Amino acid sequence: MPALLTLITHNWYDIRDLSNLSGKIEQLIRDANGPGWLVFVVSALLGAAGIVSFIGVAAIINIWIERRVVGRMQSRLGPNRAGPFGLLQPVADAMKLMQKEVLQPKVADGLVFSLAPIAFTVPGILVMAVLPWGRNMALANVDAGVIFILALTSLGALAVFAGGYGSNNKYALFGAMRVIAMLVTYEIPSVLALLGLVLFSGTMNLSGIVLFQAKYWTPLLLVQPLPFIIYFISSSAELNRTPADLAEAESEIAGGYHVEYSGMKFGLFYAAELINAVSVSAIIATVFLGGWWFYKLDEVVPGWMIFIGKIYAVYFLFVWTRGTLPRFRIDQLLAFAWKWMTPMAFLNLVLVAAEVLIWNETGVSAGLVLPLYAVINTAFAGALIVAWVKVMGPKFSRFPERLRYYSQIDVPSLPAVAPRMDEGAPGLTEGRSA
Amino acid sequence: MITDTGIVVAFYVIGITTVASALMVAAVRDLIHAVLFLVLSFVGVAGIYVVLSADFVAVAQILIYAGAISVLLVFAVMLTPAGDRRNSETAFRAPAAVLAGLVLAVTVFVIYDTNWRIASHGQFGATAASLGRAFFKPYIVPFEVASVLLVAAMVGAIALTQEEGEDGAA
Amino acid sequence: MPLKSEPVEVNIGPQHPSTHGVFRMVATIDGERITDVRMVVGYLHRSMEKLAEERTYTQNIPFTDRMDYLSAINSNLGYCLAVEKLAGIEVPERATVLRVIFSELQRIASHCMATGAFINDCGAWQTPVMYTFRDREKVLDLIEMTCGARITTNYIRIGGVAFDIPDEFLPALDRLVNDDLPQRFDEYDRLLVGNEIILMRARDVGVVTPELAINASLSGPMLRSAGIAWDLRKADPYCDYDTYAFDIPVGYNGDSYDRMVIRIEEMKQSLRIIRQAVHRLTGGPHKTEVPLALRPPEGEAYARIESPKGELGFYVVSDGGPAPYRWHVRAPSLINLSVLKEMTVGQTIADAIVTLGSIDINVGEVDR
Amino acid sequence: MPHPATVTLAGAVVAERIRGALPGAVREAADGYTVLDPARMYEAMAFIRDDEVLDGKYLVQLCSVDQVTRIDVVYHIASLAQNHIFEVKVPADHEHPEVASVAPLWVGATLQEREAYDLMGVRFAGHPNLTRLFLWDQFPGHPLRKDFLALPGGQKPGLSQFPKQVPGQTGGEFRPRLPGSGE
Repeated sequence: MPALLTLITHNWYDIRDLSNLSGKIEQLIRDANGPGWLVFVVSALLGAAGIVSFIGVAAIINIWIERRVVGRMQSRLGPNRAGPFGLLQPVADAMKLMQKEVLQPKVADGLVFSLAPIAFTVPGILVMAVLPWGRNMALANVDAGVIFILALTSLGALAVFAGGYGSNNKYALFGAMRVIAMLVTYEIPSVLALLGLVLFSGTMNLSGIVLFQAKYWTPLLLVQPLPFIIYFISSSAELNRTPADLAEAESEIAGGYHVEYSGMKFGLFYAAELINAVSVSAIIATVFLGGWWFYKLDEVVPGWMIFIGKIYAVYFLFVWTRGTLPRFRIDQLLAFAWKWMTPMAFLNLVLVAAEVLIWNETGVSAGLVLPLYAVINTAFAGALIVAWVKVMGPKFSRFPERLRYYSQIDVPSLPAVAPRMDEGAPGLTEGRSA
Repeated sequence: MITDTGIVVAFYVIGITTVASALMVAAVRDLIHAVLFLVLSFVGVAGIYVVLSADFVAVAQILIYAGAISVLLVFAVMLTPAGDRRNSETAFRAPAAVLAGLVLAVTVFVIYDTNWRIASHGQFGATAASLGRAFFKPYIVPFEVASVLLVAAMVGAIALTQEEGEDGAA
Repeated sequence: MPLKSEPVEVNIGPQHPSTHGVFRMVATIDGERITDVRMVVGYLHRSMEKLAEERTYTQNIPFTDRMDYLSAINSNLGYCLAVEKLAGIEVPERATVLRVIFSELQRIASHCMATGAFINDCGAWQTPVMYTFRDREKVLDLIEMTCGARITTNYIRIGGVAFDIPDEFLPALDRLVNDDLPQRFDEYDRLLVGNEIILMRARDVGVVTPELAINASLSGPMLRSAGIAWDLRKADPYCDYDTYAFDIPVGYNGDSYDRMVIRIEEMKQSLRIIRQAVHRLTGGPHKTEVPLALRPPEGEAYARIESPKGELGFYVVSDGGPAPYRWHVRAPSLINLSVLKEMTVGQTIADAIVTLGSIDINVGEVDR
Repeated sequence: MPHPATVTLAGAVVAERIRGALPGAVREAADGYTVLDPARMYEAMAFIRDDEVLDGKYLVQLCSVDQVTRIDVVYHIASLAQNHIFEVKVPADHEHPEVASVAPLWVGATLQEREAYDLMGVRFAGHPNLTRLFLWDQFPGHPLRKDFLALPGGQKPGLSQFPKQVPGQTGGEFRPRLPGSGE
């Protein structure tokens, strides 16, 4: 039986590694001595087709997953009418959005208004190109992979701002300015968190990171828990998901930057949010949970299936926080980033650098070092969080003193306050406009 | 010369879009449009880096210019009063164009005049590692001076915008 | 160099997801901070007080359902008490106990709605609203079982209650009150009261000082959150509330968080009252016979009750005719809004929405 | 400890207390309420609020009643500390009702006075922002007044089957008052 397991065949029908398939096709083109650039273009197109199809299906499935899971959290069923278990509900939503009329306010800035949703979707999809789906199944094996991801997530901020500014509406402008402030603030902690990992695994190439985790048999999440927490929170802020969905806070600014959008433009914005969520959970799955590798399993089960499983495991975390947590206020959110996340990320970077230095200088075997580092880092993360809550956390107690109970009425005799009469009675300055 | 047709085609396509969007930055009426065209030109420059197989520099360009500096420009535009957010008509349009033409002529002449040393056929190698070693081996001093300068600039910015009487924890 | 920024006027409402009805708040803001608030009401004004002058005393009862449509039975009770005080009508013992049971049930339903909507304004993506509405549905089922309607019940009549309770009411009430709702309210304690983010969002937001609370004649949870133990069921007992043992929860610093916690505690106290009331249900008629065209003697009467929103008072003037000469309602939601500016100026837009949610206004009652 | 149940002070008690401080302020003291002289009404209200015995710090409610010959502005004032409540009336002219505003004394009065102005037309001198609360500014007339949409003989349209006093009176049709003629 083990012989079968390690049977890595490179013939084209072995779907455990789709690169065999594309390799075969390239071979066919070379045999028919096609031009060099044609091979390059064909393999790129094949990879792109694979990714875009996954993105398309994932965007639809995610809508369904989110609505069902949050529904279950709210003790209700979630969509179950359209199709079996409500599976066709997202399709119905998409079709409904498609045939809705796309309104554009007259005062809106046409060019910017229509460009924004497109510009917001592109980074989400591009990020997937760099991620390794299998042992040699990465569409673009870019060496500066991690920085490539960070650069693209920062582009999203501008697209959302363009959408908000373009629709020339007070609420949208609110949402746009909040998005800009939030994304710029949360980019620093996420860069530093990923930098810690890059330092530890030595390469910025994502396939390299996955191979590092495969070589040492440990997902980096266990070795470095603090960057996981930091990256998860800052990416949920960059994705505008609760608890940081300030950009389209329904209860406050009624939809934020996509308040003026309707029809398929709004549909694209909504799908782009889901695509970004998928790509961010894919990044977390690759970097922290070890992409397509899962101990011995990836020889039997195709690597990219494990990878998709991990993507949806992380995606469940996002849905979970969205279903349960209320929203931060903008200044609390930014203060949290500057006062806690960024310093923690710097401290973590210093610690990781020291660990890597020790590991390289002494040359101790990984079997001893990695569990040791895992324990140190977890203790370090716990200590930092507890210290911050004690020192910097909000000053009121977690459970404020319980209410007082009176069996009889008891009203202290208080002086009558003189209402502010200078600018008119409080509450009502001018008369009702016509 | 790089004969691989794909790269040459890519270079010209990206080059033309970059130059076109740079021109549009000056020509377009609305400031926000100008900022967006500027971002397009930043991304175009990053594309040219990719064509030259300098992958780390390309990605750094997107991260720094298209990601951060454009946001800086957006804040600047937002803080200008809404009144003068349009590239208003100025009397200097004609002389400015002439000056730009002259500068263009000089640069084009210089490009054609010097004979560039053709580097070996660059392969899509790992430039990040070599860049890192360069920063910390031969160019360590300018790197440290740059970092000191940046810190000074940041502290200056905070001090400048500090409202009088507003304590740190505003 | 101070940055010059011109103030922007933002309309919150009348179409806004969290203004609890057609209520418009025009806020002048500088950045995120609110510098001035102007309130615009009247979108739901149906001039009930004019209509009431043209209908007999019994025909006016359905108006009270549609004023505070979230606690219809309490409004009915207030009006009927005023008329009974004016006409000197005695209410049988069984009717009084039924009135207490149903007004407390309606209080739980109204507070469920208020708590859920408040947390929803804090940004929790509809999850707590679903929990509180699930419990509110259970209470409304009980009300529907007796009154025939869930919201516009029209249950309490002058001189007693409209219908006697069906046989399956008491076992259902016993199941609801003793083993279903208590766990739900403990669940609220764990889910909402200790929630970190709600603490940060609602603590010290929309603060009312005790002096201002009394001067602005606030009432209900607004008054009790400012630290003043004043509950009409204890202060001015009607339907012999003084014979029931229950407590008044009182807050400390009058902010939105205290108001939310007070509402949850009040729901628990209502359960206590209902348990005691069920044991007092005696036989006998459920209402006295009142002529359809009741003509109370000349004079006026002001009766007030503790509705979930605050002190709901009815001032009825009679000139001996079949219709009230003047019919005025003291709407707690409208009067609680008189401190809206004190509570919101200086804080951000997000806080204004949270404050408005914590006041728990009902626009049907504000506009009448 | 305040009284277990709210005590309704008799009109005489309140009147006697006010006369002690301001002799001319009280016009009449009925059993359920006290009528104040509209001219000296403001200092009487200020006295009521700041007096220790009356301790009227809590304005329960304020409304206006159209008594055909005059318009009464009715105040229910209470003291939470001593748990008692009493009623004070201020008569005003029917055609042009004008009463001093108590908004400077109680913040709670601002909205209720605006409502009284909006629906009954009572002008409150000294109110910081006396504008209509519910209706839009161009609304002709004040709906709660008895002469609004009135019919001959004061018969109200809705109650034709219950005649008020005059048995022979039959119900009439609506005659809404044209804008501009009512004010």
